Amino acid sequence: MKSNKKLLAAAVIFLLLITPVLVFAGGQQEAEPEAPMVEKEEAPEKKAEPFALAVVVPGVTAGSPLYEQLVEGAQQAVDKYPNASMKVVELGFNQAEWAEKMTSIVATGKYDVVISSNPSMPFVCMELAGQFPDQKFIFVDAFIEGHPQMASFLYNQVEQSYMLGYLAGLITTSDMTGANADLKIGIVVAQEYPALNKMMVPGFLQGAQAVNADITLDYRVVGNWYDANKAGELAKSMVDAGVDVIGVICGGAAPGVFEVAKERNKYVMYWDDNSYAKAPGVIAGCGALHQTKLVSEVVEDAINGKVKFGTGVKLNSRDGYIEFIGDDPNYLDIIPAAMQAEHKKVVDSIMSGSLVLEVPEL
Amino acid sequence: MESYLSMRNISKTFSSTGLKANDNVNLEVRKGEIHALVGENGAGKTTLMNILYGIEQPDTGTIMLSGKEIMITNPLAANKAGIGMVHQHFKLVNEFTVAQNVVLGTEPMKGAFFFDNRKAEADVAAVIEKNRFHISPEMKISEISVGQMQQVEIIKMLYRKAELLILDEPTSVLTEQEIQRLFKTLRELIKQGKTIIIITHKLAEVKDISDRITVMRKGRVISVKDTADVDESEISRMMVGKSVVFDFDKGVDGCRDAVMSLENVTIKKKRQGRPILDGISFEASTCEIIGITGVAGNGLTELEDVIAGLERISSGRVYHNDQDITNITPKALRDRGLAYVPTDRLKRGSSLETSVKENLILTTHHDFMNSGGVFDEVKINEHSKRLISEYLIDGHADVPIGTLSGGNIQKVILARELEMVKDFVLFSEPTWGLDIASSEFIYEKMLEMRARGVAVILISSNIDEILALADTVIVMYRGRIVAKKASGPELTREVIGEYMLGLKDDYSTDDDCSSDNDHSKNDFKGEDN
Amino acid sequence: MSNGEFSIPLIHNSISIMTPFLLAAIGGLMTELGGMLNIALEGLILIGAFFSVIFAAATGSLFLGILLGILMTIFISWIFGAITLYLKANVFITGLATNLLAGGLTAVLSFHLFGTKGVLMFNDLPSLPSLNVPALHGIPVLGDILFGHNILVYMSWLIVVVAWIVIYRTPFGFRLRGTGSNPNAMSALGLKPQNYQMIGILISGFTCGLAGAVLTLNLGAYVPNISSGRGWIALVVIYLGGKTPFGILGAAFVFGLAESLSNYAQGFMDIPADFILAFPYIITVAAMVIMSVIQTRRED
Amino acid sequence: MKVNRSDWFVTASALLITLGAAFAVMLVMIFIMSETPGETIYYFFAGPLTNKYYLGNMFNSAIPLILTGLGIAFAFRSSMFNLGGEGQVYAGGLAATAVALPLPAAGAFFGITISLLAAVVTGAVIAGLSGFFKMKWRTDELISSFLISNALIYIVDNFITGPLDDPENNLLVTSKIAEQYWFKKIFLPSNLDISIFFIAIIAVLAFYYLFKTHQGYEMRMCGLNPEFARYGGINVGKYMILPMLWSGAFHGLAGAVAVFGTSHACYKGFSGGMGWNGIAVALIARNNPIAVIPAALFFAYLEAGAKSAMINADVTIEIASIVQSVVFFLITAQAIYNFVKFRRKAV
Repeated sequence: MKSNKKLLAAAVIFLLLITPVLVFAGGQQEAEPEAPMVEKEEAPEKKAEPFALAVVVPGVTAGSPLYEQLVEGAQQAVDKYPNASMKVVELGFNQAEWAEKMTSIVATGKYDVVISSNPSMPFVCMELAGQFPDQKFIFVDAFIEGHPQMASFLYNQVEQSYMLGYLAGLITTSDMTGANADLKIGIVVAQEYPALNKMMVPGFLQGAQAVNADITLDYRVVGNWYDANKAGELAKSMVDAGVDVIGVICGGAAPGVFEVAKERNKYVMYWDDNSYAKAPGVIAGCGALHQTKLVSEVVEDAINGKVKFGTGVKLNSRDGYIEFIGDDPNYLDIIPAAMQAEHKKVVDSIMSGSLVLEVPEL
Repeated sequence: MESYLSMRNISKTFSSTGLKANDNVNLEVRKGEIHALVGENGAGKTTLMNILYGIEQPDTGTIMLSGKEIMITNPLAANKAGIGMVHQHFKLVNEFTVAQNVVLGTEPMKGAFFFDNRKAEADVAAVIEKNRFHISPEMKISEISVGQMQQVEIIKMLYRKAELLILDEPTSVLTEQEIQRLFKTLRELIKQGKTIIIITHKLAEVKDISDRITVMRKGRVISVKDTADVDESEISRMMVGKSVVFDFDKGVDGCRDAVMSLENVTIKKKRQGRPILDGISFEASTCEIIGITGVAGNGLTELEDVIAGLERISSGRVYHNDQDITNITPKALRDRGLAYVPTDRLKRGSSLETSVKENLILTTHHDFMNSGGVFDEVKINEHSKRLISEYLIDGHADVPIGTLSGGNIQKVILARELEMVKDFVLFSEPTWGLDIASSEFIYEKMLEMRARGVAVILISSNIDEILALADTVIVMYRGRIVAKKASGPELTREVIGEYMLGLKDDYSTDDDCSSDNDHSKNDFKGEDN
Repeated sequence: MSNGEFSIPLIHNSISIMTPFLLAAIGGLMTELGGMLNIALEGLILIGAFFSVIFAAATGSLFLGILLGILMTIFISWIFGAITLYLKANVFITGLATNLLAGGLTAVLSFHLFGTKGVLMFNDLPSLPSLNVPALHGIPVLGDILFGHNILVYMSWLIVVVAWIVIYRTPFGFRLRGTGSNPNAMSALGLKPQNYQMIGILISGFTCGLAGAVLTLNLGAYVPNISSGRGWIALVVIYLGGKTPFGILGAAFVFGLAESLSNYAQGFMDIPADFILAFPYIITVAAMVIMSVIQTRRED
Repeated sequence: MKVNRSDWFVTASALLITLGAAFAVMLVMIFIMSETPGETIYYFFAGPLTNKYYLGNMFNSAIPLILTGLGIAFAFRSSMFNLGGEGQVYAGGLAATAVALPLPAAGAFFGITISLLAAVVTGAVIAGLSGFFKMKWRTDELISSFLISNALIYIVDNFITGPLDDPENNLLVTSKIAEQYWFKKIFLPSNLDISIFFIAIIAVLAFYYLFKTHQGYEMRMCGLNPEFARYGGINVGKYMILPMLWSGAFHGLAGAVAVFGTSHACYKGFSGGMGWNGIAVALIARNNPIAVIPAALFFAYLEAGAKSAMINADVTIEIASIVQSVVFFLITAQAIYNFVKFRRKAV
């Protein structure tokens, strides 16, 4: 019992100590509301208005091509303007903390514009935008229309997935060395999320079935973004089940699939980034989103005050931000010329707008 | 005569408690003698021996062995110098065999890497043979009796070629017969040229076995004598300052109503041929102390657990005041008023990290609630204060009970249990390892209970205790009652001893008897050769 | 579709899945026998995974990579052991601390050495050699199951055997068990229980380093958090295996089989993937409860 | 009393040594990693206290930690190990959300009460199951609670992204609960809500329950020495289940409070770390319910400092885990206490 009294006393003293801090902090805040800590170093030699950009990565940059490009694109734009500066903040994988962390960033009041990339970000920031009516947001890979503080740009992921799916369909029906008689393709995903379920997986299957309507999709979930060995084991079981082309949308876990595909002489389809070099001879098709370009342009517009907030733009492949990488030597090596030509036809029809693939309601 | 071992000016103060355990102690031991180190609990005997064995380091003082000063920094160094110690509490690994326990730390090797179990068993068998122990090296510790465990501890030291053997309270857990066996072994060892120091506070044993005596009190040496020159009461006077003899009145006649009765209580376990308890029947009645004794491993522990409601029985009945209480929960039994002082006072009888105060309310904590359902601290404090003074407990109510001495822990248990006595109380090995003064205190309380009309059950392997206190004596052997006798002059320790060893049996057919006696791994086989 | 033809690859794959569990569990067993619950396995695996692959990439040699990775893991386990044993800290908390340290240290180092906290790909790394004995491969079923794994798989089996020998046939194992069972018996003989516990912890560093190496050298890549809870499962495996090396081998196989089964099940079972992902844990807890039911029954 | 005060001193000094060591490691790391070490240190240590928003959020993030810490303290006090905190928090959050969602128009009091009740019961049943297995068949509760929790995480995931998913947004989250259920914010603009007062009261009540009631006494006795408890007539089996029920209840409540107070919807994986950190909080607090409050605040402070440093300066969040690891390594080190004690004696 003694020790508890002791600890009770400790607790009380701790709370007493913390109270003045609390009161003090509150008082200070009231005295100068919303007083941010001004960046002292930014002060000298400024001709133009200083522009501060927060690049918010909802997750972890490394390992995610889109986030890497987000940071890179923003950096390219900011580098062009000496009055512009940027800060990258990662929100981590716990979505429940995103709103709070986002608020912390906005609450500093340091940033003219916050840019982020994820279909969910408009929703995360909605409430926050109300609290900070002067804060401007730009979202790429997301869609929101009509909010005066927000501008958004959505990729037509159905198109990219369709291109990859069509190639997968061609491969599985071909007599390439790794292809088998089963009309089965596969996809390994890290976790399920709306853009995946509504655009990417259906687009992939649709593309494949455009080659042969009997093709089926073997769809498997790793459960997280990092267990590469588990992804590899899943890939093994898929190959055993007759799959010869595997799409991977599983972030850090992808190397597991590459390794198995290499061992078993199967093919991998990769989204969002030219990644043939990550597993030469294994990645047979790569889509790419030109997020670097998009972000760089948008940020430049933002610095020059030219972004139209309140709009939502849907970007199709003919806008030049979505592409199938069909000129990589790895691709040219793996895929027979005839098949390349056949695939190119479909890609071209999408690029030209003759094959229209609608973005569903997200 | 030249000293073999001499410890000079040894002082030791424990930093944690500030207690001066040894104060300028000198000890001289001659080669080939059995030297008894006697004194009450807390006199500093064990500390002195721990220093000799390298478990503790003295603050000052020197140790000379065969005329050379030696530094003993740890038990390994002690072993190397030829000193071995058998602790009061055995330090054995239950999962290991006898041989494995003996060789632990100095294992015989097969090649450079492998432990040679066969050689270990052979080597240990040789030691056993040479010293005429009766134990099998391949048996597991969990399968052998307490007496045998002690043999293992001794074998351990002999295997390490100990020339000087320290035995700390070796007889406290042994039966009369086992003690005699032990003494025989010790004399045998002396014949082989070994030297023995034996720590004890049982005066009869001191007289019986030792050549010389060093008496310690409160960390100092009081006296060194040849055993032949002193008698028991003199030693006792030196130890405690007064002479102690146990001689109690027996119970009053009449007033014998059965309080608790057992009928044919039997415990059978799967995969064990023989029942652990086999048809136990007796009654504990008011105004009576019923003493139950036996060699460890013959069912005393299980019987204790059954009476306390901690072990379920396979068949038979238990009644309390004519109500069937067979296999009721310990809680229900407590609610009926069972008071119980257990054998294992450290593990079962107390919660060492808990304060004395909280230990004192274990069985009665429901009575210390105020109207709001919260503990009434004032009431609890008064309660513990009263018991501490009433039971002469040397310790503060708020300190963890584990910081108290063994005797005081037992008094706390006694205070708690006797506070709630209604009509029966169970004592199991109540004075195990306690000094004379504490034991006497407990005996007085026990007699007080009997005088109050309480039925007292005393389970004890200490025959002296049984003879001094019990009105009826029950002897257990291999899970069965082999004798039930009223106390009287004809009931001597020798008689009880014969029953304890299964040499006599009042309750069995001849068949049973013969099958009992040819048990191959019997500890006492070939006892008298 | 779910019939005979799957069973061979299914079992083959459960063997590769079980290897990291098995290795970590054997190391954990050594601390467990010394009387300590080793929560740190998870972090140690991560350390082993990170360092073995970056050392392998730096030296260009798988062998050196494994060796240095293991040394690094042993070093971290030494910190864990030293603080626990010599500063007498709570082993559970220091275990958690080791896991935190592993996560932090690998991320910080990765960022400093490679400029990223993300996936590190080392495409030039040779893959782990696998063992193929054509003559024995011909044995029906068994040959298909037992051969064609990478050498670390066979090494893990060897380690099980060695662990058995060490535990039951050497003085060290003998004293280690003594320590876990009754440290007082050890100190009474002048043997320091901490020393044996420390060696147990260092051995767990060794095997966890190897377990980590299996995870990354398999892929030629490091992914943050690649241990993915395997250290915790290893802990379960120790208990499930009754704290004996061969018991652990069996338990690890059961878990590997459950995991493998769930991987295959995703292909043909029409229930949400989440439920299938939960499957190995449900199977294991069910196995555990059933085992304890049987044991209680037997004891009564 | 004299003895007491010196113990006090020893505890405080040992704590200071530990924190000092962590601080030193922190400084070294910042000097290695940061290009603007001064700024980083300022934001790490002062950051959480200089701004109302950070300060409030720091207190807010301590709320679930206090609850999980209490849950673990209850279990540990009874020598039961609950390693399933993560899953229990998660399932509790889900249960509360699942009850609140179909009741968009109920009164705030009624809705909140039954939602929290659902969370508490869910958590309690999950943890209680491990206690039950232990009592009935001696199944190791440490392992079983961990495994059950791991399985549950996937199952809860499925509910969040499946049946309860909000089709309106692109997050892995359920729909928002009705606005009248949201706990009142008391320290705007931060997320700190009114529940912190209730949680503090709960901690005090927990203390009273554990140390002043007979059930608490029996629970502690079972934890300290089960044989002693059984001997004393305490139903030990009951205290294998009861503390687990409490433990699970606290965890479930933690999940519900996190949802109703902060996120207002059940996010996939929102409980990440709450269970584990609860163990650390409880052990730092030496399983004392009241000490759990400062321990949780300390923990929240470390996290908030790291967040603040990450957002305002140039270090990565992992620096926090390294500093935390140093604190964990040393916080229970007996040798440090003995060292201080010894030095004190020598003086």
